[in-house]
Amino acid sequence: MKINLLKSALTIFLLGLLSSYALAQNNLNAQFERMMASGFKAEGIAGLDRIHQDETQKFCSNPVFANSKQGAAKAIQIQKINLATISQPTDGKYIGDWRSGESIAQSGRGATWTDKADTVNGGGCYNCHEIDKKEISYGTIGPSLWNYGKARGYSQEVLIYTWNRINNSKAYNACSNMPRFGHFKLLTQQQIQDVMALLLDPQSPVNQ
Amino acid sequence: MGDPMRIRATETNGVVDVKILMKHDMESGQRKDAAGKLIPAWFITTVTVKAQGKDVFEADFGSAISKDPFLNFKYKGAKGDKLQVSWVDTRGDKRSDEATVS
Amino acid sequence: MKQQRRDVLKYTAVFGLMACAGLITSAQAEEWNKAAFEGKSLDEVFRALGTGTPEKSSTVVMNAPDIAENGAVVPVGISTTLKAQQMAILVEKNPSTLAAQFFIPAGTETFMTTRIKMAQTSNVYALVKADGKWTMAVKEIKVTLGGCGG
Amino acid sequence: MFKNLTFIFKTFFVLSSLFLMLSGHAQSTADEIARYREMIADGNPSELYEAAGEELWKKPSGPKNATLEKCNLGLGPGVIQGAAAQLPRYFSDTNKVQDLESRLITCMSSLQGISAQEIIDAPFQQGLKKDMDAIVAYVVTYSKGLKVQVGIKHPKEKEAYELGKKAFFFQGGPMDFACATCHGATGKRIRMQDLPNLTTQAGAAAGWGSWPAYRVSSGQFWTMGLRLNDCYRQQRFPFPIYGSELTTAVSMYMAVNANGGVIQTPGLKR
Repeated sequence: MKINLLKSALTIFLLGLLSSYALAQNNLNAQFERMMASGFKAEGIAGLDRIHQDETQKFCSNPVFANSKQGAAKAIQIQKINLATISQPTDGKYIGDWRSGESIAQSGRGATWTDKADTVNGGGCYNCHEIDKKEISYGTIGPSLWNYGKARGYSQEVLIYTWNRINNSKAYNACSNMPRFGHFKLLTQQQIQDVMALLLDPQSPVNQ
Repeated sequence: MGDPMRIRATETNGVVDVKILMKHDMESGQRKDAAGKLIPAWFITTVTVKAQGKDVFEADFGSAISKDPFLNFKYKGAKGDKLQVSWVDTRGDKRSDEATVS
Repeated sequence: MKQQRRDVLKYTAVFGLMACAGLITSAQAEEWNKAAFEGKSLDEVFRALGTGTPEKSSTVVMNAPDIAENGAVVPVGISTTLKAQQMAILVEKNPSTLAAQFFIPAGTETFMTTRIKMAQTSNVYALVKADGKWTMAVKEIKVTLGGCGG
Repeated sequence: MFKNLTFIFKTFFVLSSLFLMLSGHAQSTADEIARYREMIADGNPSELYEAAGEELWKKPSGPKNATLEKCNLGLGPGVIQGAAAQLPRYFSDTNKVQDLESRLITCMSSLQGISAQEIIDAPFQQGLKKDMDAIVAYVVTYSKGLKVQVGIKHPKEKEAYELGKKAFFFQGGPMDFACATCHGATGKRIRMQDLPNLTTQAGAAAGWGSWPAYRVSSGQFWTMGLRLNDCYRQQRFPFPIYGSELTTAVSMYMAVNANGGVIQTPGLKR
């Protein structure tokens, strides 16, 4: 009897704690939304729509959940959504000009509020990746892409995988740090073909 | 007229180590503004340093000296020496500041 | 007094400003060498400075990094065991080759450091004039691209 | 047969020496960049801004023709020594958590009668923001060598920290970037620049503790306000409002993570 009483008291207490926690969380979320809404203004090409998150961005903004067991199931779903957005090259060509690919990889320009709507975007690849070893100024957020094709071969399978990965990296890793270059039209089809060439043309310096 | 300089001068074993920072844009004449127009050259051309009224150093600058120029040199001197650093730029602006060797 | 006045006049002619007596009073201050600073090649600057063709010498030491993280600020220093009266820094691939020159009176150490702008990776020359003869040290400084490039 | 063997040996020799050259090269690149940074560390042009800031602090100006000498940065009116080390913090007069810059806006408007909105709207490096740069340079110099000491005792301080943390991980824009994309892991870099992991004490101490700083690439003194602004620009976000609750909260998150770290401001950056 006594134990039962204690049990229910404890249950009520825990529920109370939980609900006040949930309340606090809700409150924090509401506060956060208010803060974000009042914290930014549109400037140049960078409109306020940029802080309206899609499902992928929402999911990846909560790394604690994303890395949980429940999160793992959701991540697979997110990857499926992203895979479905990818289209293969309309002209059937995967490989363009590696020289032009190198300059796209070098450029980190585009899409900021100091850029114009007609600024030609770069891929910014060297910001995060080692690519041609001749460029000593490279980042390490992403893996080295030196000898990319030489190491993996030049099969159709590798071509399609790489094409997909550049177009929408989130199709393979829900919270990959890599931008979705095709999905958000950051690079044109031609530009992606050229970057593909940098990685997968046997003549490219990357594969020497 | 220009903004004040920062002059640090310390003596050890009869040698005074002088470090000078000057506030100046040092426009090379090669840069373009947001509208794509060339920004005209505007830079310090001559820096002279006197210790106790006597010339101890002169630097002549071209357009390739960095913004907010820095100079470091050493001369044979003593604590308490009065330093006078003066610069003049391509527009005829000038600035003169003093410091005491510590 | 007369001498001083003449000098003031001379500088007025060059810069159109040195009215402030006391700023540059003695005859020791050198005229800013316009021809040298406008030189577009090593040869043009050598000619304007009257250096002849300077020989490389291990007695001239250039203190500079092999790689600059940013071309806007590249520290360059020159020191030498020679009794130098004059020093100069030249950047081969800059739009104007001569970056700076320095006049070293007796009693001043033959040592200096400044910071220069470099448009791209280039050979940098440290020239020293001692006993009327010019010698030099040469070093390639690499300029890298930093930041996000945006 | 022998010829073949010699060939193999030669190839092996060439390849291994090539490998040695390459790895040696990578090592010397890092060393040389370190040497470059060491060389420019001597003579930080921030000092030029400090001098100008001291003048602005002590000179009567604004519609009220007053100085900033009574400005309370949290340690009492006029106390600059160590003040920046304990910011952001809660201020009862404004009932807000404020960082150095938003607090200075309060001082400039209440003491000197300068319009807060005018400071907020001024373009970076110009007009009232230029004054702000100099004043910030002056104030942070008085915390150099001290330890970051930012509390979350007040509920509003705790809340600002939690909100800042959420903002730090918030992804958006056409590149899906969050602060955490570049500053959420240890040992990474963009191009040649090492990225501090701001989620750890060591990383936050290195990052938070070395801004504001003189930036040699632009030849400008950058306050934390401009540092955050340019981060958001590179994140391809819209423009964060100067002195807003948002930028204060992000600062609070970094500062609390940095607690105990030694302050090296004003810093000198690439």
